[in-house]
Amino acid sequence: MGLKGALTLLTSLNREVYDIILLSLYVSLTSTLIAALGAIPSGIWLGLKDFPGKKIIIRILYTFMSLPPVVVGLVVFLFISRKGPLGFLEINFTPTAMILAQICILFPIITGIVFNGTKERGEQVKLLGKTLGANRWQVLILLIHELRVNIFTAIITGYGRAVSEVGAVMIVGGNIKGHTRVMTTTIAMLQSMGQYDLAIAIGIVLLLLAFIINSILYHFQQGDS
Amino acid sequence: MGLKGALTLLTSLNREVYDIILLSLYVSLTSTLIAALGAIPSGIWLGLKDFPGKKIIIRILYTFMSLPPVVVGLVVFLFISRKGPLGFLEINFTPTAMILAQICILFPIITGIVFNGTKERGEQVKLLGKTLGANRWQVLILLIHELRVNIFTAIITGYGRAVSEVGAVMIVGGNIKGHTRVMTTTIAMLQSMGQYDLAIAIGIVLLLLAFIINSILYHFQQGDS
Amino acid sequence: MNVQIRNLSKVYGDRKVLDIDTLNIAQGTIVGIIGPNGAGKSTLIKIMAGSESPTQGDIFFDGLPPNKVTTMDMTLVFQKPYLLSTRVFHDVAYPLRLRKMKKEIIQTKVQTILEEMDLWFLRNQKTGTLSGGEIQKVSLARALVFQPKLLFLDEPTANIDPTSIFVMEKMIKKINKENKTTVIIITHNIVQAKRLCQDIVFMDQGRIVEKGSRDTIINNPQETATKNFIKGELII
Amino acid sequence: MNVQIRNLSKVYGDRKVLDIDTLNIAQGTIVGIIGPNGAGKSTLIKIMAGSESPTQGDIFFDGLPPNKVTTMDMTLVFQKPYLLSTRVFHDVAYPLRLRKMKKEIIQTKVQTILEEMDLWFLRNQKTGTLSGGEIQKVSLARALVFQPKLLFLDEPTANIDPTSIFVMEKMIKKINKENKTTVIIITHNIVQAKRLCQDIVFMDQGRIVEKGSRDTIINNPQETATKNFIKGELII
Amino acid sequence: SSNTSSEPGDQQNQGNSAPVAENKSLILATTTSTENSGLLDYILPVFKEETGIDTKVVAVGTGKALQMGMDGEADVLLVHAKADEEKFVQEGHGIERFDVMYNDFILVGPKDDPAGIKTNAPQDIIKAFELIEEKQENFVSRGDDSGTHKMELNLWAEGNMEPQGDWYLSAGKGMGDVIMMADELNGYTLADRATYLSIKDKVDLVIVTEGEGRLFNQYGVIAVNPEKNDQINQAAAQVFVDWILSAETQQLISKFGMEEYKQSLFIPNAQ
Ligand SMILES: Nc1ncnc2c1ncn2[C@@H]1O[C@H](COP(=O)(O)OP(=O)(O)OP(=O)(O)O)[C@@H](O)[C@H]1O
Ligand SMILES: Nc1ncnc2c1ncn2[C@@H]1O[C@H](COP(=O)(O)OP(=O)(O)OP(=O)(O)O)[C@@H](O)[C@H]1O
Ligand SMILES: [Mg+2]
Ligand SMILES: [Mg+2]
Repeated sequence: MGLKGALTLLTSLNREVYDIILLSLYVSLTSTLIAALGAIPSGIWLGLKDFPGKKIIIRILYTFMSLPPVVVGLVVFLFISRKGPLGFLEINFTPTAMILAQICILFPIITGIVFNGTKERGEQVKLLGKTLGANRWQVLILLIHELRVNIFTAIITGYGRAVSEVGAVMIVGGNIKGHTRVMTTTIAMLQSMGQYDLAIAIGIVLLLLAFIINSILYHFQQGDS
Repeated sequence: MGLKGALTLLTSLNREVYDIILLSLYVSLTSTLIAALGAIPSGIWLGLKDFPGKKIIIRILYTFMSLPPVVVGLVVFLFISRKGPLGFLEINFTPTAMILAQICILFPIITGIVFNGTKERGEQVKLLGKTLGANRWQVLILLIHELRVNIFTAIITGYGRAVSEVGAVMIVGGNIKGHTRVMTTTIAMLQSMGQYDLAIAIGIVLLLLAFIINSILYHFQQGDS
Repeated sequence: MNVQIRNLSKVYGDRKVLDIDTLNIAQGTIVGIIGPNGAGKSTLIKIMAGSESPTQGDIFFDGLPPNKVTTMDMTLVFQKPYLLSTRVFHDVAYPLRLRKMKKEIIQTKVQTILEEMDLWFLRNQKTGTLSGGEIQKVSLARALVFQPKLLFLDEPTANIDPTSIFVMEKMIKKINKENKTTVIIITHNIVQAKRLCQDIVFMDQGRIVEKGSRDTIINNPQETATKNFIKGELII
Repeated sequence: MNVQIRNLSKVYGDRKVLDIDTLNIAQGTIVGIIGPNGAGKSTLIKIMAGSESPTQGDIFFDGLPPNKVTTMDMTLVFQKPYLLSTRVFHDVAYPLRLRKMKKEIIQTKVQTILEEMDLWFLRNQKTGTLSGGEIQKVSLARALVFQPKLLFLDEPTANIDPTSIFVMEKMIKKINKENKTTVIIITHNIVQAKRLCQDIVFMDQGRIVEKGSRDTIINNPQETATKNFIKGELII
Repeated sequence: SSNTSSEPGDQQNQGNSAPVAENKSLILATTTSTENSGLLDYILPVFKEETGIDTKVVAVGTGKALQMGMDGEADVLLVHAKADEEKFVQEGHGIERFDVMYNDFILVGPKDDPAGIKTNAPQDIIKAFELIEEKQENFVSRGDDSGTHKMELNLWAEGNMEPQGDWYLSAGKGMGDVIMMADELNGYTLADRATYLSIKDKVDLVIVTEGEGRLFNQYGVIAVNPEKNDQINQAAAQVFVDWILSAETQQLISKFGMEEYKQSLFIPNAQ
């Protein structure tokens, strides 16, 4: 039933449905990308460097993997709201705000997973790079290459979180039709309207897209290894 | 401001607040525990075994890491609803239902992370165990011991997801005061009532608890290594 | 335990890295396997020990295919040993714990073997911090501690210093003598093969080129390939 | 490049695993480091190569503390080599790519060295599937390919078969001769040290017990510890 | 059973079977406004004390609440979309519908009232909507099929308008959220008075239109048809219906809000 609903939905060529799907992809991919760009080096760095207070930083990092999206959404909302410190940016209820909130949620998740992968094998890779004459930047590239399976998991986990998350994007985006309505907020709305079939159909579309995205990423991860 | 609010809240000794916190802990810990019990062996097994169709199973697994909680909540709801196939269990709008929904969300996440860790080092560990005379069960224990850093990450990530998740528990639990109201549903409700301070204060309580739980788990993971 | 191999082969892609018609190893002997890098020695020993599956062929232990009882009585020391991420004592105790021995017995056995191999001072060190030679010693100790009936050793002394090599060889000879353990050892150290083994198998490119008693293979090899290989080592 | 060490020490917990007053290595020589397992040889060589930091002490290359230029000109082959998870060709090409060499030059250099070391047939094999000896060969090739001025080798032939050992030694001698590369090699193979090295350092328990020319150390050692150690190996 | 119309007296009798109902709790599906305003917290402890029945409140939109009734997931409904409720009963999903109480909808907007509604249409909601459309001032719609949303759509239709454009924001969210969004976006929105009052001091919005007949907001109670499935707690549902319609409870409802807002948030009007 659900799968058929999903297909009907996709083939209906309904402009609104496509806009929602595209916005979902845009928001979740952009936030995953930006979060990953910051979180991968951070996780690697944490995995390699020793410094006083590292233990406590790690615990805080793990704790932030539990950040409730609703709270993140709320805090971001308060920052960018009219009266908030970043109110002048006027990004409330825009996709930019949704991306911002999701970055906050994904950053600790991706960092945490990469950190753990680096802890196991990173030192060895770094030393090899250095003995062969790699500079800092080249060592980082080498680490990303050698830890790619782990980094891949981190990105997939992050993307999975981004695309399925509803609490934060609902608050900062506002689920405004035609502007900030994404798949998850639509599902939540349909659910609250008792339109279960349609909600599940969109959920299946979301999973189909996740499947495609994962397959593409998986392809990259394989590389020439 | 928020931190002070959180402390005031905790020291207020308000019975209702404590019930909400305890229920949150109960639901998220129970679902993490049950999901982990199934997911850790599954992830290890997937990491070690080769079988036809494995590639596609893995992709589906990764896809299910993106399961939107709202959809999970909805599907579980339909199953356990009075009309549903499991309606006779009469667990709709109970903590049991919330645990059930969260298990569905956590299972692929924990399995996926453990799978990736096993892929890298599991084979070697398994072979060592076997050459020293370990039976299947003992090999599993050995793998869990040797892959404990990875398994720890998986559990922390899973718990982080469980405790911060609101979409599924809201639907199957119903946020019923005194019965199924947990921290995240409270936060969402307070947020929608404009009571931001209180919402953030509960968010901080949630993070403090996550910090404590993570510290305890971390302690176990260290073990004698 | 004796070992018989029939028509064993292993293929990776389009490369046949192992191709053995027949090989019999008698109970209680120490057999050396020598041959150039990539000859398939590790592949062979891993298949015999059940750590890798052959593309084709059969192995029999005391005339029977591998079963629970025989696998409990044999072990393999890998060319790249894997130590558990714990302390030396616990790593060496692991096979005994698997066998549900009493705590006091484990304590005694582990202490005895660690002392015999001059490793007692490392008992509380984390295995991750050991030196290369120490890793090899610990992994041999872990294999010997439960007195297997069949022992596969893949270059077990490659990183061991000359003095310790004698200790290791003494231990191998001892278990062979006292426990009637059949030992199959891969080594690039021809002199070591000469000291330890009754029989030697020379492999090249996945095949057994020549097998025979120590004296035949080392002092009087029949095949040119064997001659050249042995000669290489003995030039000082 | 020459190397000078002053007051070097490394402490783990309450164990001092390295304690060296002074050690000078002359430009263009091949120096062997020998000694029992756990003597601190790998620790010393890793500290010299900048892969580990000393608890205390200084190292100078051509009179200067380590700097960008010198580190680009030296390399270390680890006792446990780490190959990149790619194919053999790419692994060996990696240091050349780091140095931003042209594609054709990389192709030529890598092909040349792989052929010289009889590894060309492995060029497309994934490094994760190599045999123990093949791993050591590839990691030596990767170190030699960019012609460093200072080469640290930690038991580079431990898993190499007798015939290939000569190829490896030939390559080491060649770079030393043609490129004036200073080579510092750890080995448990005294015969190899005798073949390769001009000077030999004998270490035990973190200290340098004796150092001197090959002939002194091998044929006429002054210290009893050295004598016993050398003697062990030479008994056949 | 759609044509079965029970007299209050019958229900009273059925209500006597309450002891059977007590060992199971009662699921009440209602709108967020009754829960978020605090009304249920105010009256339900009394219900529990008097009858011993434990009520589980699931607060959702009216559309969803009716859906839950249709699916037999709730035992009793307390909602506000009279036309839909009557249809619900007519189709046999519920036993009978009773008026319980009412409050009113209000139009709220920014303090400076850019559409000039306060001066030009303080008591004329259709005119107010026309002004908003004309000036293209931001208007946030619930857009979620709730009772409030349905009311809003009726009003646009009544004025022969089809709101669309960048100024008309369909949010698909609850009342509290939508009020907050209107505040943030300097826009107008149609709200129920109870929710607005409970959130008033957190926003800068003021009432611009109120007090006309069309803005009447009637709440009704319906016991779900027990033939839906055998888990429906019909006995307790009847007890609840009878109780909420009783004179004492009606009195209680009228007192709610007096302390905090100096006015009743819901005016009881059960017959
Ligand atoms: N998965 C694989 N794919 C392709 N070739 C493989 C694979 N695994 C092993 N080989 C090749 O099989 C050959 C035999 O390997 P093996 O490890 O048995 O050699 P060996 O005799 O033990 O060598 P060494 O003395 O170096 O340890 C090697 O050339 C190796 O590269
Ligand atoms: N982190 C550590 N903590 C404690 N002891 C350590 C640590 N790292 C190394 N050691 C010890 O330092 C000693 C010297 O190690 P090193 O690897 O330098 O020995 P080596 O001379 O290279 O020995 P081998 O011949 O076995 O390779 C060893 O006994 C080792 O156990
Ligand atoms: Mg081998
Ligand atoms: Mg060493």
